[in-house]
Amino acid sequence: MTIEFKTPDEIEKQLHQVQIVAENVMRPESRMLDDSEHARPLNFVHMMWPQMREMERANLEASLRRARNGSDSDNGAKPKSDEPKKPRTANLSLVHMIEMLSWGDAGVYLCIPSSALAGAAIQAVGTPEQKERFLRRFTEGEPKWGAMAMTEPQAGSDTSNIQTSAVFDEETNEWVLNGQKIFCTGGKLAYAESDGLIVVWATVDKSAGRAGMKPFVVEAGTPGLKIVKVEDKLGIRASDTASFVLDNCRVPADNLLGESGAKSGGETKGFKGAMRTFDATRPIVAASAIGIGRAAFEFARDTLAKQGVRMDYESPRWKLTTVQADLLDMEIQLCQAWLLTVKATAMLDSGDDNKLMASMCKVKAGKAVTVITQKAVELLGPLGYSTQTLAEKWMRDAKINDIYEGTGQINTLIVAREILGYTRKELK
Amino acid sequence: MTIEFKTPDEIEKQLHQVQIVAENVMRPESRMLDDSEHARPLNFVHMMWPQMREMERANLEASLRRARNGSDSDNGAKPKSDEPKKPRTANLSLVHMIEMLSWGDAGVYLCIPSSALAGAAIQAVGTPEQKERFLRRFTEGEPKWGAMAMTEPQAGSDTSNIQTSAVFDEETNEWVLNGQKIFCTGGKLAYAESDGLIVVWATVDKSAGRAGMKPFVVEAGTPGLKIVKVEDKLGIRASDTASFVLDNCRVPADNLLGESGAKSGGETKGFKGAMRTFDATRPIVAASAIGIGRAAFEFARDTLAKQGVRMDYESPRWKLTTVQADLLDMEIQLCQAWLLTVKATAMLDSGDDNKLMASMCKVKAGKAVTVITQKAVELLGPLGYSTQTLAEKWMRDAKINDIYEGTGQINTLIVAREILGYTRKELK
Amino acid sequence: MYSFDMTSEQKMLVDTVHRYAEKMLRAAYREAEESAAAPAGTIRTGWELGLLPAGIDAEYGGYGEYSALTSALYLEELGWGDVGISLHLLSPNLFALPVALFGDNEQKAAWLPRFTEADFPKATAALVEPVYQFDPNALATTAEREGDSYTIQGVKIYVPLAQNAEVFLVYAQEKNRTQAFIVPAETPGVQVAERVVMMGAHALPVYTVNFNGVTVPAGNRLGGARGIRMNRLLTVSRISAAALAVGQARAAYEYAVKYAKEREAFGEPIAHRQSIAFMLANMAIEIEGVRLQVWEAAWRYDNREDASKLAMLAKQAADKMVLEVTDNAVQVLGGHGYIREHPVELWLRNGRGFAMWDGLIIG
Amino acid sequence: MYSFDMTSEQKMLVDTVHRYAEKMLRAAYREAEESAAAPAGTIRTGWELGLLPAGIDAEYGGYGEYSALTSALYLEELGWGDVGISLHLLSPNLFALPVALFGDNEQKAAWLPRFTEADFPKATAALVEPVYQFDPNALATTAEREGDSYTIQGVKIYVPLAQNAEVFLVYAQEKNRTQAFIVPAETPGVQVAERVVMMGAHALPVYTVNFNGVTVPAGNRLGGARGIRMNRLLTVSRISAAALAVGQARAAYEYAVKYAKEREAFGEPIAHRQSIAFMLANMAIEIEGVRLQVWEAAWRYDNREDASKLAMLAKQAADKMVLEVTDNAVQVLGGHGYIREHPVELWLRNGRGFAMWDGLIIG
Repeated sequence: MTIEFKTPDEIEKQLHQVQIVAENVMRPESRMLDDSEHARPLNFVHMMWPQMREMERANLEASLRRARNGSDSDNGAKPKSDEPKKPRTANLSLVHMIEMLSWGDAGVYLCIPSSALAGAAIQAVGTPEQKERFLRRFTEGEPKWGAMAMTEPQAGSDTSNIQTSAVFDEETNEWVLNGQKIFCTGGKLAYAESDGLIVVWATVDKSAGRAGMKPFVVEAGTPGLKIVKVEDKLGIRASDTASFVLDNCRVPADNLLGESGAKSGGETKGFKGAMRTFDATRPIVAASAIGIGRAAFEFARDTLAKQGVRMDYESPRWKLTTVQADLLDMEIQLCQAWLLTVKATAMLDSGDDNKLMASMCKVKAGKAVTVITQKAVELLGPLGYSTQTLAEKWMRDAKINDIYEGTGQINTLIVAREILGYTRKELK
Repeated sequence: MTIEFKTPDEIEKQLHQVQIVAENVMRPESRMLDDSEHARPLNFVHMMWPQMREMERANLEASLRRARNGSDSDNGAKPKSDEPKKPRTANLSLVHMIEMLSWGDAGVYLCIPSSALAGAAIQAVGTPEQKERFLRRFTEGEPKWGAMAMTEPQAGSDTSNIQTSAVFDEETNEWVLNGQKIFCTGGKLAYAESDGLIVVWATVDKSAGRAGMKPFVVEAGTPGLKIVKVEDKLGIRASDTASFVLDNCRVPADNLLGESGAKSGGETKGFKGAMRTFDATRPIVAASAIGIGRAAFEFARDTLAKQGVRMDYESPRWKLTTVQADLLDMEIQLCQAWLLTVKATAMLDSGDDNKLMASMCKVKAGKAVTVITQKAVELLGPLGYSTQTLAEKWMRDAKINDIYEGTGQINTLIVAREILGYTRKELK
Repeated sequence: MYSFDMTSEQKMLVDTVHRYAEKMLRAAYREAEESAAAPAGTIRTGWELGLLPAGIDAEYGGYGEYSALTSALYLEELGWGDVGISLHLLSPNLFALPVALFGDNEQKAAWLPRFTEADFPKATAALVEPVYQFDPNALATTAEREGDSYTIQGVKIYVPLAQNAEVFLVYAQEKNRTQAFIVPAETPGVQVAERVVMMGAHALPVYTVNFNGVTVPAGNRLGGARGIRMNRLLTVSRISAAALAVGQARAAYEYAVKYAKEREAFGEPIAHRQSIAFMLANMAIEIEGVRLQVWEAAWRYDNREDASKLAMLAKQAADKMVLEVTDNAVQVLGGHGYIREHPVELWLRNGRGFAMWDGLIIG
Repeated sequence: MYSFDMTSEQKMLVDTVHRYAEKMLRAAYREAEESAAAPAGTIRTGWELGLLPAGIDAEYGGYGEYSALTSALYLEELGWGDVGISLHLLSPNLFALPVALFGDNEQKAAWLPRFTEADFPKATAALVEPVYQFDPNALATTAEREGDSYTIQGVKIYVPLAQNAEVFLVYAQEKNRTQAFIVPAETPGVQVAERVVMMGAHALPVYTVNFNGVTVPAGNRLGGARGIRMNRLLTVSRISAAALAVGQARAAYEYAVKYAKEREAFGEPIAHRQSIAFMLANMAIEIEGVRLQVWEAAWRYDNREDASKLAMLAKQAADKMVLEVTDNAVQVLGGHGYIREHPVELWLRNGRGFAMWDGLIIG
C-alpha cells in the first residue's frame, strides 16, 4: 500500500457525465423547484433512472455473488483469497457522484430514483432471498424509490427509543405494525408514487431497548400505512420528507430483514445493523454537503473575481483583504471535509471499520458547509441575500447536512466515544 | 433608575493615578520580572502599600459600621432606609483599578499587598470580631498579603471534594488541620514573607460533602504549615503560586470563620460563603483579563498604525484588510467583556444577585482575552513572537484568566444551570 | 454611574411593545411569511402604538424627543416578535427620521406632520443597490445638479413598500458624498419594477426601483445646502439594526431553551446534556454582550457623544451574533428546526439578513 | 486511487523516528527548554538517523530520493517529540535542501557532500527580518550585483544556530525577487549579534545577524544565473511546517486525552463530561483534517504537480489548528496546564510559533 490522492479514471469519466446532468438538467430547474415546493423533478428522474437501474443491478448481482461465495455482507469482508484484487471503489464512486449531483442541486439529488437508504439497510442485514425479493424491482421497469423510516415524533437522535411496535400474528404469519414515523426522506415517492418500499424500524420488545429494534420492509401500497404529511422545509424543498402513520399495517413474516425472520426476531442484526448503515450513509451525507459547499464557494469566488477579487495563494495573511481570507478559509474547510470523506469512504470500500472516520467527516462537512454557505451569502451582499442568485438557496439546503443522519452533536459524541474508548454509559 | 454608561468622576481620577503607576512603575519592570521568575516587584509593592492600606481601612471600617447598624455582610444587603443613598461603587472602583493595573502588568498586580481573596472571604462570612482581629493588620505597618487556599492536588474545579481535614481538639480548644493545598496565589507572601494570613478551606466532616467545608484562618508563621513549592508557570511569573502542606497545623477555635465558631462548624456559612465570594472575584478576574487584553490590543493597534494600518470604523467589512478586521474584532470582544464585567460589578455593588452575570463576564473575558492576545502576537509577526515586545508575555499572562476562579468550562456550566434553572444534579 | 435599569417610562413602553409583539406579531408571523405580506390589521395596530410619532418633535405634531436608547429597547421587542412585519412597520421611519435629523425647517414642516397622523404613511427610502459588494458611502446612483434642480440616475433594490409609496427618500452620490433626495413617486422617471425576494423577512415587500433621469427641485435635497451626514445616519441605523438583531436572537434563544427543556432523548431532556446546555449558555452570553454594546452606543448618541465607532462595533457584533444564535437554535431543534412548523428556520433566514441591511433599519 | 496507508519502508522510518522522539526528545524537552539549549547527545543521535542525507542524491553521498510525503510523515513524529530540539536538528536542512533543489552542479558538488557526513553540519539560513509584518517575497535585505560579485545589505533575525554557523544561506531581494546567496561566516560584514528569544522553542538558539555590505562572488548566488523560485521553496517549507505542526498538535491532543481520562472531578473522569469530550473530539477532527491536507500537498509535490496552492492552504490551516489544539490542551488540564510541570504550556507557546515560522522549517 501507499498513500495516494488520485481519483480513478473510471470515476473521473463518470463524474464528467454527472457534471453535464448537474449543469444542464439540475441547475436550470433549481430555483423553480425550490419555489414550487412539492413539485417533482421529473426531467431529472427520467434522465437518471436508466443509470441508477444499472447501478442497482450491479450492486444486487455483486451482493448475491458474494453471498454465494460465502461472504455475508456488502460492505464488510475483505477478499478471502491472497491474490491481489482490484480495490473496490463502489462507495468511492458513489460519494463522488453524490458530491457532483449535490453541486447541481441537493434537493433534486434527493429525488434520485433508487433503493437509497432502504437498499443500504437491506444490503447490510437482509438475506440473499430478501435482497432478491426487495431489490430486484429497482433494476427494472419504471422509476422507483426506497426509503428508510427511523425517526418518530418523540425519538430524534435517540434511535433506541422507538415506539413503533411490531407484533407477530401467528394466525396469519404476519407482523402487525403500529406507530408513527416522521422525517422519512422519499417516503411518499417510495410508498405512494412508485412501486417502491420503505424500511420501517419497529420494536418487537420495548423492554429490550436497542436489542428489540428490527427493520421491516413495507412495500408500496400496503394497507395500513398512511402518508399524513409532507413537510414544508427550510431547504432541500424538492425533496420529499414524509410523515406517516402505521395503523395495524400487516406485512408477511419474512419482511423482517435478516436471517430466519423468526417471530422473536432474535436472530436478526437489528439495531447494530441500523447503526452499521450509518457508517456508509454518513460519508454520503458529508459528500452531499460538500457538493453544496463547493457550489457556493465556486459561485462566490467566480462572481467576486468579476468584481476584481482575486484568489491569493501566495501572500501572507496580513496582506489579504477579508474577502480573500474568507474565500481561502472556505476552500480550506472544503478541502478538509472532502479528504475526511474520501478517507471514510475508502475505508468502507476496503472493509475497514470506518465508524470514527464516518462520524468525523460528517461533523466536519456539516459544520463547514453551514458556515461556508452562510459566508457566501454575506460575501455576495444584497444580491447574495436575494433570490436573484442561488447562494441563499444553497445556504438553506446546506443546513440539513448538520442535522440528518445524526446531528453534529450526535456525531461529535460518537467521535468522542471512539477516541476515548468509552461506552454510551461512560459518555452520555 | 436609568440606563447609564458613565464612569464616576472619583473613579476617573483614581484611574488616572493608577495609570501613572502602571506606566511608570509596572511596565518598565515587566520584562525583567517575567525573566526572573520568583523575584518580587518591590518598587510596586512599596508604592502601592499606603494606598492599599487606606483602602483596607475604609473597607474594614465600613464593614464594622454596617455590622453595628445590623446589616450583616459586605456585599449583601440593600440600604434599609428609604432615603436615597449615594450608590455604592466599591467594587466598581476595584474592577476599574484592577483592569488598569493588569494593563500595567498582570503578574505584578497579583503581588499587590492586600488581604485579597482572604479578605473577601473574611468579609463575606466572618464575624465583626474576626474582621477586626484578622483584617486590622492590613490597615497598618509593613506591607502584608492575604491568600486563599482552596485547590488540592486531586480537587481542581471540584471544590466540594476537598480532602484537607479539620479536627477539633477539645483539650486545647484548637482546630487541627491536615492536608495539602496547591495553586495558592500569594501564599508564600502571605505566610512566609509578611505578617499576613491564609484562609484555608478544610472539611470538618467528609461524609457531609459541601456542607462540611469550612474556612479557617491560618496566620503567618503558624507552625505546621510548610510551603513546599512555588510554581514555575506559563505566565504571570511575578505572581507567587504556592503549594503547601498542613501537618497537624493548629489554629485557635475561633479561627474558624463565621458565627459561633462552634466546633461542629454547623453555624458557619461554609461552602455557600466560598461560592458567594466567587460572585465578587469572578468580575475581578475578568477585569484583570481585560486589562491584559487591552494592553495587547492597544500595542498592536498603535504599532501597526506606524506600519500604515489604520483602524476603519466606517467601511463595510468587505473593504477591510484582514488586519483591520482582526483589530476590529479584538475591540468588539474587549467592549463586550468589559460591559459584562461592569454590569456584574454594578449588580454586586447594588446588592443584586449577580451570580449569572459574574460567570458570564468571566467566560467572555477569559475566552476573549486568550484569543485577543494570541492574535496580537500573530499580527505583530516575528517581533511579536519574540521577547523584543511584551506581546508574547501578555499572551502567556492572559491564559490564566480562562483557568482560575473556575475554568471557562465551569463558568459556562454555571451560566447554563442558571439560565435553564437546573440543579447540579440535573446538569452535571 | 453605570446603571442597567430602564426608567419606569421605558419599562412601560417596552411592556406595551412586548405585548404587541407577543399577541400580534407572533400570531401573524408564519402566515405573513408564507403569504409574503403583513396583515393590515397588525400594521394598523403597530402604527397606533405611536412609536415613530414619539420620536418627532412636538412642533410637527409628535409628542416627545427622540432617544436612540429608548428606540433600542423597544426595537428589541419588535425583533423578538417578528422581523419581517416589524420592518414593514418601520418603513416610514426610513423617510421620516432622516428628515427629522437633517431636514431644513421647510422640509420638516412639509413632511413630518404626515407621520404623526392616524394612517400608516406611504413613504419609504431607496438606498441599497443591486450589487454584490455594497457600500452606502460609495453609491452607483448619482445626483447631478443642473441649475435649480437635481437629476438622479440609478437603480435601487430592497426598497420597502415601493409599490404603494407616495414619496421616496433616494440616496445618491453627489460629488463623492452620499446625499438624500425627496422624490415623489409620481415624478417622471421613477419606475417601480419587480418585487425582489429576499431569503427572509418576506412580510416586508421590497422592490427594484429605477430612477431614470429623475429630476427634482434643488429644495428636495435633504438638509438643503448643508445636506446630510451619512455616517451620522448610519450610526442611528446601526444601533437600530443591532437592537432588532438582539431581539431576533433572543427569540431564537428562548425558543431553543424551552424546546431543550421539553424535548427528551435518552430518557431525559436534551438540555441535560452539556453539548446542548453549553450552546444555550454561550447564546445567552453573546446576546447579552451585544445588547450592552447597543445600549452603550445608544446612550452615547443620546448624550451627544460621537457614537459612530461604538455603533459600528455593535452592528458588526450583532450581525455575527444573530446569525450564530439563530443557527444554533435550528441546531438545538435538529430536524424540527429545519421544518416550517417551528419558527427557528425563519429566524435563521432573518438572522443572515442583518449583515445585508446596513442602512435599511432606522428606529 | 485514494489510499491512506504508508509503504512498509515509510512505516519503518516513522517507527524509528517515533522511537527517537519518544526516548530522546521527550526525555530532554523540558531541560532543553529551560536551559535554552538542545543536548548535544540528542542532536547527535538525531543526526545519525540520517534523515537529511536520505533526501540528498546518491551522487553527492546521500542515499535516496527526496520525498515531501515521507518527510511529512517523519516530521509529524519529530513535532510530536519536541519542536524546539527538532528545529535545532533540522537547521542544516535550511541550507542543504535549497541547494539540492536549486543549486547548480558546482554548488551541489561543493556543498551537499558535507551534509552526508557523520558530523552535524554547521550551516544555516537567514530569512526572517526584524519587522512586524513579514513577507518572504518582499525582503528588506537587498543584494546588488556589481561586476562579478553581489553585495548584501540587511538585518536578519531568527537565524538558527548562527553563533556556530560556518556558512549561511542568505535570502535577499534582488530586482524585486527573492534570491538566495551562499555566505561563508567569515565573510567581512557578517556579524552575528544578540541571541533572540522567541516565546517558544527555546531549544533552538536563534540570533540576529547583520549583513553589512557583505560581498560574495556571483557564483554564490544559489542556482547560478537561473536563481531560485522562492514559491517552490516555500511550498516545500509549508508542507514541512504543517507536518511538524500536526505532530505538535497530536502530542497535545494525546496528552489531554490521557489526562482527561485519569483526572477525576465530581466523582468521575473529566472526560465523562461532554464539554471536555467534545473539545477532544474536535481536536481529533481538526488534526486529521490538516494531516490529510499535508499528505495530499506532499503527494502532489512528489508527483510533480503544482502543489503551491495546497501547501499554502495546508499551512494556513495548520497554523490555526495547532494554536487551537494546544490552547485547548492547556484548557483541559486547567491549572495544571498552566504550570511548567506539564508540557502543554510549552506546546501552546510552540503552537503560536508556526504562523511566524514561514520558511523557517524545511524537511
